[in-house]
Amino acid sequence: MIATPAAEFSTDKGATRPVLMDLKNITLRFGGVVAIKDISFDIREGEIRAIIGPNGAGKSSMLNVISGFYVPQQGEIWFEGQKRPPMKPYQVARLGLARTFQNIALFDGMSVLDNIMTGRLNKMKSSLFSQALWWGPAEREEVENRAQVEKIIDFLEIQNIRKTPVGRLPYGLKKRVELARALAAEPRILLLDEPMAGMNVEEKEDMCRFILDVNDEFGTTIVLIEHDMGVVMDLSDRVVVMDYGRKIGDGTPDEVRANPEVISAYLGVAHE
Amino acid sequence: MIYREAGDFKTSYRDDGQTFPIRLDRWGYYALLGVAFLVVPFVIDSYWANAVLVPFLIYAIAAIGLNILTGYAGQVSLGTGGFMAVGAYSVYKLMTAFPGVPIFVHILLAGAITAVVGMLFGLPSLRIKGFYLAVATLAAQFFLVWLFNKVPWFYNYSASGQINAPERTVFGWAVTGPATSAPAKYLTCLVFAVVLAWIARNLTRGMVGRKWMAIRDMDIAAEIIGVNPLTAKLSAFAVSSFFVGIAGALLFSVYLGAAEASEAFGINKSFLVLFMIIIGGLGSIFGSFAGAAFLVLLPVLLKNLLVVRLGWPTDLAAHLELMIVGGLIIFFLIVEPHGLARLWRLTKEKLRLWPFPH
Amino acid sequence: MEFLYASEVLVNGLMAGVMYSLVALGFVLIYKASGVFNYAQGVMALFAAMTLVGIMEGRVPFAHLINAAFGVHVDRFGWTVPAIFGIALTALIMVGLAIAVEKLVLKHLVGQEPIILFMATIGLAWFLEGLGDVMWGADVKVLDVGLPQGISDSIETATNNWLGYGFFIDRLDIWATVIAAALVAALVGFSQYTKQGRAMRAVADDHQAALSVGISLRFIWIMVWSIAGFVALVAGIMWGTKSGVQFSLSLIALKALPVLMLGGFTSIPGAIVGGLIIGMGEKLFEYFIGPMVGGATENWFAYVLALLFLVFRPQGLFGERIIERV
Amino acid sequence: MKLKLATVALGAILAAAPAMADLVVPNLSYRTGPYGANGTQYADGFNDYFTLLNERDGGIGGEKIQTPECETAYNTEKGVECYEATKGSGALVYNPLSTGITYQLIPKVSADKIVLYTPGYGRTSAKNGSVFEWVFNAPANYWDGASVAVKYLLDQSGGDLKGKKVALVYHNSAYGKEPIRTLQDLSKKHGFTLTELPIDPPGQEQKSQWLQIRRDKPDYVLMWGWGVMNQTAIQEAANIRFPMENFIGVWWSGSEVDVLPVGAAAHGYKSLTFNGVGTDYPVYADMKKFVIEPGKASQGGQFVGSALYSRGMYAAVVIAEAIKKAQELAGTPAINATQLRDGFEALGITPARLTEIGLPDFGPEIKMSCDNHGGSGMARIQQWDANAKKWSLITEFTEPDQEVLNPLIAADSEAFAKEFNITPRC
Repeated sequence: MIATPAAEFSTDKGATRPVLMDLKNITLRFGGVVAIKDISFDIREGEIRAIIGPNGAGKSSMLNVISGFYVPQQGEIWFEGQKRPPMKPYQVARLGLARTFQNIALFDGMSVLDNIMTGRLNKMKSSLFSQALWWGPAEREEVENRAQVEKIIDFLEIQNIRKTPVGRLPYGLKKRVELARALAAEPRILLLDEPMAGMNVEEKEDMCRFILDVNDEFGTTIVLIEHDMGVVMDLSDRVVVMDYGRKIGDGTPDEVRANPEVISAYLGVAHE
Repeated sequence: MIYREAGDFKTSYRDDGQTFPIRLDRWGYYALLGVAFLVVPFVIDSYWANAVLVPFLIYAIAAIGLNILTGYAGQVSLGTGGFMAVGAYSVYKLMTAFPGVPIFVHILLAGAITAVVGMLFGLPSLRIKGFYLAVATLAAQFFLVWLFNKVPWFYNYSASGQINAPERTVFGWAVTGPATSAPAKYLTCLVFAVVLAWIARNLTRGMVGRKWMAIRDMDIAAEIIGVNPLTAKLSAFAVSSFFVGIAGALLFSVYLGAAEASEAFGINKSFLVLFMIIIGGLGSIFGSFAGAAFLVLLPVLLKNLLVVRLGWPTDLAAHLELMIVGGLIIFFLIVEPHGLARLWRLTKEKLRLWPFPH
Repeated sequence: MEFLYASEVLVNGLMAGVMYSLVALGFVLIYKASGVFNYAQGVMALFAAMTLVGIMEGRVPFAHLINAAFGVHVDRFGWTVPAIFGIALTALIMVGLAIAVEKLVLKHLVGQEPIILFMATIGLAWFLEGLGDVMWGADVKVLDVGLPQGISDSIETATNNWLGYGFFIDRLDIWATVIAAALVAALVGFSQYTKQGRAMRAVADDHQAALSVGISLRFIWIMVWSIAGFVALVAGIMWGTKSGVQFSLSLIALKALPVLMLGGFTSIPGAIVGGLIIGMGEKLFEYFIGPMVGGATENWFAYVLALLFLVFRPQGLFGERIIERV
Repeated sequence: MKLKLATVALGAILAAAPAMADLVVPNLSYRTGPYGANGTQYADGFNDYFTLLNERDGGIGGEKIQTPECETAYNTEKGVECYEATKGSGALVYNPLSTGITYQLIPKVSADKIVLYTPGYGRTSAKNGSVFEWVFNAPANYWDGASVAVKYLLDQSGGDLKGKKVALVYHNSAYGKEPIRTLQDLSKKHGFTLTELPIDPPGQEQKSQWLQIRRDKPDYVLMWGWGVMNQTAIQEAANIRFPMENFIGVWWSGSEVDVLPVGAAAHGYKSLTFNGVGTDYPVYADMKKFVIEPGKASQGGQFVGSALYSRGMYAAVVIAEAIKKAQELAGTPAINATQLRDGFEALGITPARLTEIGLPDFGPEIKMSCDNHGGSGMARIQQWDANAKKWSLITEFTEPDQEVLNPLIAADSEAFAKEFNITPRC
């Protein structure tokens, strides 16, 4: 499946920019179950890349492979032109990958501010000792990073809940805080696992706006999984379609929409 | 009316991050420190020091230590007694081997040694979680106590295996040994408690603390966003054991003056400190102090009330004391599972709105 | 000959393991059905044994308190109760205790974190310990329900004829094994073939689902705590016969914890097999390695064994495999 | 205002007991915890004897004796708290019945100048009064006990222990480890082999140790146990049919609570003792008349005459005699702790004096001095009769082997003196 130059303005992003991450022949098995079967696709600098597919297609597993939580049995992951060796998830995070989770994974016992600050953990280098004594570097770092986090808080319009414990927030806001935490890491690639699941129309619109703004303003590469076809088609530059662990389509939204295999998969399966 | 934050504006992130953001709290805190350092030492007698204040301060240190591990990093430990024993025996070996070195250095070193041992026993936490880990830490408890009981080197080959703290001085004042005055004991412990509480506060409001809490709240998510579970958990074990080790060193050298591993650092000690943080409040430094105060004072109080005031037989009083303390623990857990610290905060929140609650 | 000694230690270790399993069983029952890690199980055994002795000897409950409060001298009623009635009466009291625990403690802690519930049971342990002492006094009580103790002559003679060395096996241990087996069989039968038993298993599997089909959680809790109380009574009788009914009996809980780690908190077969492995392992270790390192290794060896085991198999012997997901 | 009131009230409840006018002998007892069953009987005996003196003689030299009781639960921290709570009331002497608490209190009493009397327990080398000015442990200490036990074994095996095997089953604590060094020296001297079998407290599990004994078949087993460990050991010994008459416990392993749970199988078990047992002493007539019948006995007097009750009473007897002596020396009945120390150092309890107070042959002769705080160290053997359910004394008081013990005591106390910069005072 080869991407053809298309009329849409967004497509040139996908076609012409350099490849940031290249996934080659990924296969992932759980015992006897094959979750991902020999899938390859690439992610280009600055694009919004969507992965879609019916329930159980292996989308989340794919995201988990990218973020290092699952180690595929076969296949290679190339990042910035280098083959990524097997890594622990936290090492992957250090490379500049940040993500949100399908079932919100915020730290319930901490405030919104602290949650977002955790996103910056790889930016803060002061030693345990200097933190213990709250000496020069530790305090300076804290204040500097706090300033960065405040920018994100302003950007996502969550100033008034800064000091609220996350556990008390409504669902929509939690999703937003999770996005803030991922953004705080200033990631090279931002992975969003169903960022709009369970939201009402207004919240979805807000979230779409944030995603586009992030992409525009910070130039962050975004990979997202989403069920809502309409949203995906509006939002993304290129789309990977998965079904039963296989890739059945890859290209611009228009190409994918025209792909007969995709149509049959989506018509054949009841989707939400 | 007076106690409120309105009008108390913060103009920098530094101010916003401080420990007591409300002015009145800050004043209260300084006043408390002033009384503790400048008034109490002049009025304290040996009963108040030995039966109430010194144990309170030492247990507060241990409770902060355990709270870092359990309350902040979410790793339940029942090995506190064993780690206190490491602190105690380390300080004993150091004191007797290097008599010329100041005792404060020895106590800090004892904490450092305990930190290393704590990290060692923290390693299984990478694989074992929850109650399994809690029970696994009992291995540390029993093994360490056995070791100190069994290897004569640890107690300098004394006939009975008891260790005795020799006299050491700071600026000419004895702080260990039999000649130690009540104010000296109290001040030594107070200095350690205040400094360590301040360090704990710094750690828990900074990035280390956030990593610990992230591991506690959701360890997998924490790892995916970049927390290295190995360093986070082991640093929690190390810092926690450092505190607990210092508490053990103080318990032996300053407070008791003599100790025996199986008796002074048994499993009961582990449970006692765990109770303190539960009653005081998990993940709260104030709670560690409150819990220690509660469990040190309550038995003394009940004993004095039942035996001295009411004249009941001591054994009956002791049994009733068990019932009352046990009952109170359950009562507290039912009324406020998040401990005295939460109760205190709720009170303050009410106070903030008083007298116009709406 | 060395081999025969070792086998003798091994057999005795297995028997000791049965005694540990008896205590561990109570833990597993409660943990499975209510997710509560019941630290008070050991004290429940002590309390049950104290109550049994108190009833059998016709002691006046709270005699000490009454004497102190009213300045009188009461001690005994002056009658004795046969063991069988004593046991039945004590079992009833343990049911009462289960109801009280549910009404006064558990009911108010529904939905709390496991650690909070665990702490509550430690509070309960202290309370029960104090209550037991206030009710029946803290003296060492002799418990005699007619279980034999001491070396079994028939086994000694038989093994002597057969192997040339007479094995030592304590008759109390044999009885403990028989009773434990009967107890487990009864428990299995109960949970497989009765309505209440099935409800109990349903609750253990899935609280929500069980609630939705109309099973009363509170009833199940009372039932499970009653059964655990009965198991505690059996353990209390065994241990009390062995070394008298007194404070230290409550510490047998500490013997059961490594068994639980090894066997998994939710598995009844795990409690049995774990107990056997721990009993056997610690006795063999003390027998062979103990003299080299100065002895008294039994307290920690069980824990270290369980710890090492868990590092390689974090869910225990029979625990359900832990699958991590996000 | 409320807060202030509460603080004052709290302070009042927390504050230590007020000073008392009478002679104060605090009773740091333990009636709860793992050793509560043993501690209760001892404390009762201790209390009752002073009650008897108060009721019958109006105290000692006209001064009433107060015995404020404080529960330690055999726990060192509670022990310290009890000490601090009671010492302000003018306490003369402490008797905590715990080796752990004793070690805790030795430095403290030396600083506070209060007498510590630890009959048959505590720090053995405190016998050297030249170093341990404030501590007394007459009539016998653990090393005396070990030596007397070995002497008895020598006696039993016709004066020769060569090639014999002796096993020591001990409480794995400071207390249990005390006799090891002495027994090792004695084993060299007499040529027997010594096997040490530690048992972790509380000690309900001793199967592997006793299987070891069953395999090794030692000729004698000695025991340094306390609490539940005692009865479990006796039970296990009975289980493997170890001959009870070859099983000898220290005096703390020789009370009714240790043997009664084992029943008939405990018949013949022996233990050391340094005091009489039972109620066949004239003093019990007075005890009945002045203490038990008027209902003044401690805890209802249910343990009168038991081994531990008698030992508690014996401790009270020695203290009372020392107080009397101190009063003579000081010329005033209202003595202080320093005068009591002088009383202890000048104390001599002769058999005649014991008979005079209604306890003929109840304890060994005691003669103390400035450098001897431990008396003669004599002890005897008692044996349990399971049918009659009572102990009977089967030997006379025997002297320990001072030749072996004295160097040990000198070495240990010198080490202590060096560690704490104490110059021997006599």
